Amino acid sequence: MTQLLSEILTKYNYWIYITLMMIGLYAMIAKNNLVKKIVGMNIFQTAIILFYVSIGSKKGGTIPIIKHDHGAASHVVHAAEYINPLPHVLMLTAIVVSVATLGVALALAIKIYHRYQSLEEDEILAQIREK
Amino acid sequence: MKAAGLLIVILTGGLLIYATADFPPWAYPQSPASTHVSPRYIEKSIEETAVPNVVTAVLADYRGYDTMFETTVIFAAGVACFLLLRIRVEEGPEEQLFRHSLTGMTIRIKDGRKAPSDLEEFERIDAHWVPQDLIIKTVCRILIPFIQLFALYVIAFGHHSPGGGFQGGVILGASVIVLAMSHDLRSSLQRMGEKVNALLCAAGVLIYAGTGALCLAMGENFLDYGILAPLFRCDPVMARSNGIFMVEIGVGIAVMATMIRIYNNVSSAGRYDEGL
Amino acid sequence: MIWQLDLAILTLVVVTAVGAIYIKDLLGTAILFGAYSFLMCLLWSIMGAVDVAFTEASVGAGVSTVFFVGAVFRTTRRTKD
Amino acid sequence: MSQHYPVLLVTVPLLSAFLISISGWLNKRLCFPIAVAALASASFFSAGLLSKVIHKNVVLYRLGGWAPPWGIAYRVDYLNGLVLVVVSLVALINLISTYRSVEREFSEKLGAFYTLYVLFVTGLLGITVTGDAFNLYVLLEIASLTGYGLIAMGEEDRAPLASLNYVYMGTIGACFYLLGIGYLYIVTGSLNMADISAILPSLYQSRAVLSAFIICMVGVWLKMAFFPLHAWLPNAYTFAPSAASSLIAPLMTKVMVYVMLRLMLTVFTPDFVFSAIDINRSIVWLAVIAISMGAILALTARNLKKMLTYIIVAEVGYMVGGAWLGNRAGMTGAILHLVNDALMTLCVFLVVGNIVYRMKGHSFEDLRGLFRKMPFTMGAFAIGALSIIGVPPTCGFFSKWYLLWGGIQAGHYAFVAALLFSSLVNVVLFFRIFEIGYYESPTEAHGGGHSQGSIEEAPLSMLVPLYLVAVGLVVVGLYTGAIVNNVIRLAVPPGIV
Repeated sequence: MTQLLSEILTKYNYWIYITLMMIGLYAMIAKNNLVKKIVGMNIFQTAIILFYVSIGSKKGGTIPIIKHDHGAASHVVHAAEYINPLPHVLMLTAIVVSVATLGVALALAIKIYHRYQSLEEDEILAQIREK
Repeated sequence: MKAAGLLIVILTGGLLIYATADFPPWAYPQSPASTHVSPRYIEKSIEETAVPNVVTAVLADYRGYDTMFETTVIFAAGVACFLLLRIRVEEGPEEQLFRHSLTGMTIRIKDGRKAPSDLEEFERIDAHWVPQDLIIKTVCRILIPFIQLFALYVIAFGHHSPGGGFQGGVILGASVIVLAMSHDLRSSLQRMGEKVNALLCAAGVLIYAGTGALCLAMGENFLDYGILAPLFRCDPVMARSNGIFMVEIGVGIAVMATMIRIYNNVSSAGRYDEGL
Repeated sequence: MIWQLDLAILTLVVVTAVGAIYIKDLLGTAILFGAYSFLMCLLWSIMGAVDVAFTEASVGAGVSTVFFVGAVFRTTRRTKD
Repeated sequence: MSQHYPVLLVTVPLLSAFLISISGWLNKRLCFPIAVAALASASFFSAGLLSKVIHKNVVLYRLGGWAPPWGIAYRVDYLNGLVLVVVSLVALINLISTYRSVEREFSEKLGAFYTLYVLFVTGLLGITVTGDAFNLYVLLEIASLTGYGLIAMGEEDRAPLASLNYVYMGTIGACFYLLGIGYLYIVTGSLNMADISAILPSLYQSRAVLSAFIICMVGVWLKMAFFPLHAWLPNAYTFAPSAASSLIAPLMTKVMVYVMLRLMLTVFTPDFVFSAIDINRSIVWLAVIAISMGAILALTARNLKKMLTYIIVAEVGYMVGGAWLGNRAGMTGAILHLVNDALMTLCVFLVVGNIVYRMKGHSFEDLRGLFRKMPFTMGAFAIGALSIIGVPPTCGFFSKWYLLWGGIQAGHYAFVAALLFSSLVNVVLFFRIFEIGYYESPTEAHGGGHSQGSIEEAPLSMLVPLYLVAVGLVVVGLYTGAIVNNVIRLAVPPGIV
């Protein structure tokens, strides 16, 4: 029991990211409204970003900006003192990708709305079937 | 659909939870992620690139190639939004509203008839125009220069503090979007027209890829800024730092222009006449 | 790291995410999504990812929300679920 | 100069895309020539790379001059050298062939269309050439995002919704891939494919690695439309504009098959995929279902383009099944089929493009009497159809032969039966089309005032590239032995027997 509890406590960030990801995935599959699905998609993507940021964190590390004095480049830097910067870099890219996808998805939603006057998937499909 | 969705979610969640058991504990300093590749970035970034903000150094130098494509993704999104939404309206929208600024009366012109462009007291307003926005307008007008100044600071100071081309570019774009929201889309389009905007989009990414190609032309690998040292008149390490700065400027321009472009297209549904 | 603060933010993140999915008004969804992004940004700055947090603050909580609001204005606020 | 080929291959089209975007605003007539020049040079570089790989060995390139696990590296070997040539050639031929239909459909937004076109090809080339797992994700997003935009410009009524569904599914797929890479990163600490595969053997028992593998595979399958995850593909490809569908249909799924092969062969290595975990037989069963369902769904289609999209779903099943058989013949068949299927799909989709250009539609009613009206186009269609059915000496026969042989060697007779069943269904499908096109006379509504029997062939600029592809199908078929011996045999790792 205590082992399970410690397992949960030491990895709670991972549990939260799984929860958020499942919320987003559920919204994308089960929701009927196109914009709601887009929101779900964004939650899904942010959850993955949270996961990556969690990989990067390091106990006893500070933010990855090296303390330096002007001119003294010989100052020795220990990797253990700073948080792992690589996941941060990857996630900057992922955030950019997510906003780009968001822009295109919203543009498509607007285009669909102008054609069918609705954002509900079932109503649109019914209109398509009528023809 | 809901039941199927729930089932998929539970299955996926189960798989992810199953895998989590074999992860190293959270924030464990000896985990492979913290000991294999990343220490070099932290220990060597000042020595090799003269950039104290390791994230910037990795973003624009060690993994600069990723960032070039990241900027390209944004550029592609801007082009895709334009391709999808932009409609050229010759006859104008169905209905145009004009407000007489002295009396506050509103006239309505339908079916693309000729608008009173010669009358100076009339100003064009949006369909859902709200009269009481003097405070918002004034505050935004005062704020915009400071927002832009901050954005430039973020771009320029990305080497030493959080920030960089991407964040600065978004803030710079946001300043124009704020103008479009507080006044209207037409006044922001007067400041930055569609064509200028589109050219800036391409120019930004072109600066990035061009810097890489310049390194190639000077005989080194793509994006190897060290070779640019003679151009900047400094040693190769400082040249890397300067190369990163050049690239960040390109990212800033591209991101700014694309954010504005997506906003313009989305908020006016491609008509470029009435915004939010 | 103050664990009470951490816990509060984590709870709020989940609450806003669920709220954004379930509220029956798309404008509300957009605003709640903005709140979600902002809380995410706080979470990341707690975890030391300052650059990511900065980006999320400007992109997720800023520009994305504006895009959502713009799209909702150009379409409709009505939603069935 | 030649040591820079790997990066020039990607960056020349990339830079050209920006130039096209600029010239779209300044001088529209320049867009097409720049695009042709960009893709022609990409074809040149990819051919150069392949010959370099054959004559020397694996080509490595360090971007930014940083050594691999720290920087990003490009790595060209036999497998992706071959795929690069196919991708760049298919894109170039399609670009030239669809010039007129693009001019007609996108006269206003020519610059934007060609920008996205070239960026899409850049994305695919980048996916293929890269040796870095995360770089692959970024380029995957470029290819997908431009693909969404291109597809949505098709039929006004249906294309945007089809494209939005593709956005949802595609994003889930890409995110799953990203998540899988994250799992690999958390246990290995590296993003470079070669480096990951060097670290992995000690971790084969880890649950995280197994999950990473499954998640990556599901993500890639979503992107390549492997059967239960194929829902986005038929509508997206059917309603896309013809210039875009004949670009995306041959390439996107094939490149994703390549990504799957790359993950199986290089990142996770055959030791893990076929020995450490015991799932390959069940995956082949999934492929059996995919092939059968693709064939059955194709039978229900009442529209030429939709029928072809379901055939793509079945063909994806061929390649996944062949790759997971776990023996040399199956893997060879999968790689060979990847090449052949790209050419066959290009051929039939170019035909559809020609038909749409003349007849303004692609339902079965539009095909009546088409053999008289467009004899040359339909002649090429016949070659493509025979190749998809698998009639010698077209190339489709040879790859199917390898796949069948692999199935027999592995003792997986259901896979063999599914292949034969799907070939049989293809015979039915295509002979139905031939029947409609040859015996039924066109209705007046579609004849549109022209006298019956007169030839209304597509313009020469569309026919010549089409015949290039059609002849290519036979030539590739005849040179199968050379391709297999010189390239594919060496692309399959020696661990697979």
